Amino acid sequence: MLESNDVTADLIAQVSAFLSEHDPATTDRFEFLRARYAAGLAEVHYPAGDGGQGLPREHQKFVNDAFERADAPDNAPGLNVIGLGMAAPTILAFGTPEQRARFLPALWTGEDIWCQLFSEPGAGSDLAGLATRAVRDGDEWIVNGQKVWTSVAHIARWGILLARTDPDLPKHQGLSFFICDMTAPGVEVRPLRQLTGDAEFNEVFFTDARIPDTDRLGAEGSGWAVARATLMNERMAIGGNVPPRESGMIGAVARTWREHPERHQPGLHDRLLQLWVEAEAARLASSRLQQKLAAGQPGPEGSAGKLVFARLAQELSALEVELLGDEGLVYDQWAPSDLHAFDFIIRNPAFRYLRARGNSIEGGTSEVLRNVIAERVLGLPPEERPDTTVAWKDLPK
Amino acid sequence: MLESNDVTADLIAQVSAFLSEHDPATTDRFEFLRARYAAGLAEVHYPAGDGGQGLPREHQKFVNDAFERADAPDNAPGLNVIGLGMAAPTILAFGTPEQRARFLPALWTGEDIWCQLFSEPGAGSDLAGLATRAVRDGDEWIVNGQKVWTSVAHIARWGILLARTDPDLPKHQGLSFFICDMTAPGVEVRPLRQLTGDAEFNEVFFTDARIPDTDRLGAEGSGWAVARATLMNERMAIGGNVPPRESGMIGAVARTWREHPERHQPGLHDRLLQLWVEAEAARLASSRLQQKLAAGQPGPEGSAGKLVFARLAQELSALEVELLGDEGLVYDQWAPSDLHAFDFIIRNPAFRYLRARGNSIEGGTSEVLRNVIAERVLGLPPEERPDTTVAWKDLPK
Amino acid sequence: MTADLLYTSVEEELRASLGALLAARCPSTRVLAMYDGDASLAHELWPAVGIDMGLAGLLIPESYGGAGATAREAGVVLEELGRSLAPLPFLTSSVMAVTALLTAGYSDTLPLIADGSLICALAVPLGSCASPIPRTVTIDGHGLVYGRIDRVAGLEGAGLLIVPATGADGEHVLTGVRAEAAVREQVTSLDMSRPIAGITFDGAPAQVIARGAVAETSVQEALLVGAALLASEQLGIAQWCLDSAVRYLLERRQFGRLIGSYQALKHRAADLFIEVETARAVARYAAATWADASEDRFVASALAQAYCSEVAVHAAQECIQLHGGIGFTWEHPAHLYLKRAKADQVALGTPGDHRATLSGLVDLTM
Amino acid sequence: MTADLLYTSVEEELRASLGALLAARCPSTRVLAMYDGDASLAHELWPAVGIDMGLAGLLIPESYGGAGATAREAGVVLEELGRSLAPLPFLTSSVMAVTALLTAGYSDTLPLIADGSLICALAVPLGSCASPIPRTVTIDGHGLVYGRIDRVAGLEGAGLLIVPATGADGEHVLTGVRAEAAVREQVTSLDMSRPIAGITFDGAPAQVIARGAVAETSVQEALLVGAALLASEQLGIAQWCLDSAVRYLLERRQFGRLIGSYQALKHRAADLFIEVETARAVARYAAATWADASEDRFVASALAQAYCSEVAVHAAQECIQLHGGIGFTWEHPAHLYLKRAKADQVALGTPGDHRATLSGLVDLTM
Repeated sequence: MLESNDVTADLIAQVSAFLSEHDPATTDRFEFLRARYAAGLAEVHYPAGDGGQGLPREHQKFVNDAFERADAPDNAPGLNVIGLGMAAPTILAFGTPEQRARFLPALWTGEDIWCQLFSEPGAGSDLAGLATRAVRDGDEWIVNGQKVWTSVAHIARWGILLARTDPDLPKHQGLSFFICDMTAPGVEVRPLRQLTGDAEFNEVFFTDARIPDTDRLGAEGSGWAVARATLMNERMAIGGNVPPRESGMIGAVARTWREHPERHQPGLHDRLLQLWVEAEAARLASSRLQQKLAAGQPGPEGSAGKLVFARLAQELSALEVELLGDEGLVYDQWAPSDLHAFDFIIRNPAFRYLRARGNSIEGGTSEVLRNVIAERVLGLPPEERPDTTVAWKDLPK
Repeated sequence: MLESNDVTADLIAQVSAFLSEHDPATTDRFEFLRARYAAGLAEVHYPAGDGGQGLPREHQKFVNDAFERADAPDNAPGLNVIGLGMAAPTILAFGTPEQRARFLPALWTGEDIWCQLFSEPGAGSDLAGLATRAVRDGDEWIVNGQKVWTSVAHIARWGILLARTDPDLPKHQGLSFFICDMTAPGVEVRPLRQLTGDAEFNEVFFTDARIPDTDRLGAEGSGWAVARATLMNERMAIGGNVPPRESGMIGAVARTWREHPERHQPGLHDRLLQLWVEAEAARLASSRLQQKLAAGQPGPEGSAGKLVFARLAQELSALEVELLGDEGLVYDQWAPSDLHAFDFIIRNPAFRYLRARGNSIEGGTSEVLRNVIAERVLGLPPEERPDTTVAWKDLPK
Repeated sequence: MTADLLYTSVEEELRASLGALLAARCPSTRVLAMYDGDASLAHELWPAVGIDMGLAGLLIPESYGGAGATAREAGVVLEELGRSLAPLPFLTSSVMAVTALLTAGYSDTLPLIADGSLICALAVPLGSCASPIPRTVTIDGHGLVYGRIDRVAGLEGAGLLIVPATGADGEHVLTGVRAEAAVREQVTSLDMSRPIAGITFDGAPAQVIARGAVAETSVQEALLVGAALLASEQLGIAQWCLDSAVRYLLERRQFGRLIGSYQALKHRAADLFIEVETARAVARYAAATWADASEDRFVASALAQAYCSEVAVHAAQECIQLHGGIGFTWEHPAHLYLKRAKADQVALGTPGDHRATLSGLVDLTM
Repeated sequence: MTADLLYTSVEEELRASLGALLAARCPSTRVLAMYDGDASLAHELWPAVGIDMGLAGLLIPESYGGAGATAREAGVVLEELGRSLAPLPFLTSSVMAVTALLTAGYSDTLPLIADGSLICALAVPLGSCASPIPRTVTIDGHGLVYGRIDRVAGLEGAGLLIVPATGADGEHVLTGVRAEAAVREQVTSLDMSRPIAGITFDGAPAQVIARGAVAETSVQEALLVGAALLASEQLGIAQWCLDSAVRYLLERRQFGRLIGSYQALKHRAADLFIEVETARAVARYAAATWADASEDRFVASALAQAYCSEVAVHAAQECIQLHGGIGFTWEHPAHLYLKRAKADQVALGTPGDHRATLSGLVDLTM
């Protein structure tokens, strides 16, 4: 503990020294952030020379706090969730020193937004079945295919791309992982409208798009291993802090209940209380999971949290509309809005009801998550998989 | 229609003639019933010479009504459900003339009670996996093994038995169907106590029990086809008449609700109403199914009715105990009682709660019934079956 | 209970011809366009369905130029309208408004409805239950009405609004107001395939259709028969969702298998099938009780809404979930059914409203 | 919210030693025998658990000879008692009666409870909630009590009954009555592993433990801490049911496959796992709030019963269903857990009672 305190003290001292040289009030935002990266104060658990100092992750919060106290600009992590949460850890784990130096600084500062090019119309839960082809042509790869459910693709500078490089191998073995320049010719981004009317996501079409082989991440054919690591980071990122009681959907519905005494009915009341109980129980369960992680007892139970979150969001938002009767049918706008999914609280109950349908689909369907729990936690037998040993090209599509 | 009326009129005339020769007031009960069988007035759809006249089944009710008007004894069909509902149709369909003549009269009159020897501890849903062996020894078969969930075995004179006659064939092909003398040496019946404390069912143990080959029903190795026909009759028999509104479990709970205003709570009220709605909806669905059957549009949807019945019985009985609070925990007796499952209404809520747990297991688990609906009604792919082509003896047990 | 819960051959023929027409002329892309402001489908479709097929006057006695059919046939029509989400004023005009007028004994407009030259709308909020009768409008001594009614359905193309109002002495007065005399304010709603709007009357001239108990009963009957038959629309929605989901389960492969081979999905499809078949019995029963003027029709209406509302919503939700990502897109029609199903759940009373009604009718009170 | 929801190493050790003892000395066959009238298990087990392990006085301060532990450790004990269905007076005497006496500041009997020479029982119906305090017994001016209390748990072996009574002026009086002074009438109950009985007092001499607000609070605290910790018992039940079901899924074959390979069953097991882990967080939180005398303990108690009651019942029901026929037999222990879980669901208030309590505490009123 003493040693850890020393490390923290030293980091805070480094921040002070940095701030005395870079006045946040007068320095350009990105210039400030680039300097912070160069000083190894971006993320202390990044390696030395790559924005960090190779320290345990828990020290980072002291660094962030120190910068925040000085009113320094942050890297707006909410705008580059995929870059920071998924691309960066993958590049750190699998990238060459050149790749780390080339991509990480502008990623971390937020100058470059990143997106993820994994899912396809034919490969959702079964990601490894994807069909986007990358064919080698000298020092380059020529990519053809279609990706879907790509958020921020329209503003992204780079994407992490999983593509099939050898269709003659079984599905998991013929994949490679690339960093894709979203501004390259042959990469076309089209907004994908969803049932809310919004277009939070995009489709991305590849037509003879070229990627230099130097932008491959990991060995040829090792794409599945790299992608699994990426997705593991996604699952970790979904964890995070436990919000206070009556946060999120239960908070919205409880507020509606309190504001509409004229719509109270005994049956709705009991159902609301049941859901309140379940929401609070789920919150305590997340809290316990965070404590387990903090105590170094990780587990795949994070899937459970997402499953429960989705079910509760759906039941609560459904209840809210029913509670309001025909008033609950009012919708703000069908034309795509600029708001994001996480702004759902400021939109209306009918929007929340629709948006929540996606919670049990996006980021792993509830069905797949139940399989994960049954197999990895409870040790029940895996599903029959007729697809793992056959050459990808010979699988029925 | 006119013709049908003629048939009915003729049958009623036959009954009158029969009654004038056999005064129900002075004739011995079984003598009367044997005579009725001999006169072809037992079941008009049985063949001539075997208690019937080969007429459509719908005429039977007029015969029964005519006998009832005359205060004639009936064959107490409630006491020989398996005999009349399952054994008799199977014997009629697969039995030799000798077997029909030998077994059917005393079966129909109720002198002989019959039981069914199908399920085994290791073969429940997967009935065809059964292990009871019948080995040929000259004109006889020597039977060893154990059956379970056999109701009325302790009072039965005969049983219909499914046993494995060739373990070298795949499971469905090595079975034969026998009529088993329950009084024969080597047949031992032991009551099987269930979680209610009662012993509605029995285990039956076979130790070198001998069955003459003349008591085999259908060809050697055709046991599965015969058993399927038997079970089809069971499913038909489960259908039957549609009871009035608020029959069965919903009636019991509604009465408890009305009798205990001091225990009313708004949440319980809404749940009761929800279940009332579901019970009444299910009743209408059964009614519609009966109308379809009557209109000659049969289907496998009978499984649906049993599924819903089980779920509602379980939810309603659970609600009743909760509604009564600790008063609902009172139990009448744990020692086995003489009452039957269908007397559940005169027992207490805690008994109903326990007994209803069996509704989703006995006569086809709810899980198997869902598979049946998914595969046979909706045409979804069958479950993977690694067991259908391998010799039974080589299957993992 | 002797109601016939099957479909007669006449009903099957009606279903077949209407179904074929809607399959050809009401593609889901046209329904989808209503969400982006293109309401042309309704105007094109009604002449074919309402006039050419004669469904506008289905429930109007032959003496007034109608088809003289019963709630049973109307139920079959609504099943098909639900299955296709056709945005037509059948429920609002041909069922509910006609029932109000027939009950009120006000026959003047019936021939106009029957021949398709007039569409009527009962001016009540979409979520109205039969009890209490919704009244937010007053009629003064000069026969002028004042007030506002929120979220009314069936106003597109309607010429005459049938407006429950309160007379000076608190009396129920059922009035008829020309649509032009009301100010209409369109509402952006979850279900754009059945648009709703607020209407305001500021001294609009009204005919009196009925007064007192007759006025009250007329509105009640309209709302109750609406509730009974809305169940058939919900059945049609649920049936589409089941069919669509099963089709997808037999088409989509993941992990080398048809997803319909996964037992958890099979079981959910089986449960949905049971719900849909049960809803069919319930909806048929509700229609039959109104066709027969059975004493049980009040129970049957409440039962129908309490049960079929939930089935339609559940079916639509399952349809989207079983489709996975594609079910979440704007392009796939599943969401159109979800939106209608959710709107129908609160239309003419929520399931909770109907359970509360039942509790009184079947002696299961708090 | 900073409560520690994990188990400390001391708690894990307590669990391990108690679990090992119960695994050896409390086989399910002995619990089963209680249904056929053999209650010897309770008498044999309590000396080992209550006295040798010192759990009788777990919550009693060291100054009175107890272990001076908190609700956290008591929760761990109850998890193990739930997992084994051990028929011991720990909840009734060592938790609830001790809490009532400690709150009342009545310390005379505490050393006797701590050394195992006295078992106490709070004489209230099993289904009692903290509000209103159940009182059906009166105490007269001579210190004699009269009246009847139905369905009281924890009477086996109890020497002293702690009886909430009404004084002549309506005042709350908490009294102590020797068990011999009451007439006990055993009840055949769904859960014979926690027997219940009616008790009648016909002028039984009583000591006064507390009067007025102190008497009232003492009973309330006993019922509330009981509700909080009963959740740990329910967690233990649910955990056993999950473990047992998963074991069977990995053992039983039908149609040539382990039944645990059927996806519908896998998904149900996964859902049950989530419920059990959630119940663990809820039960741990409830125990922690009482250990810390947190302001949130009233919410935590109601939450614990509203949630964990249902999980235990659901787990027991699923355990039986996933076992198929064998789960329906007398021989298999699953039904013993179902019976306890169902009895625990109504014990110390039904989930509905606790939701009603919550509605006031969290400002979600009708």
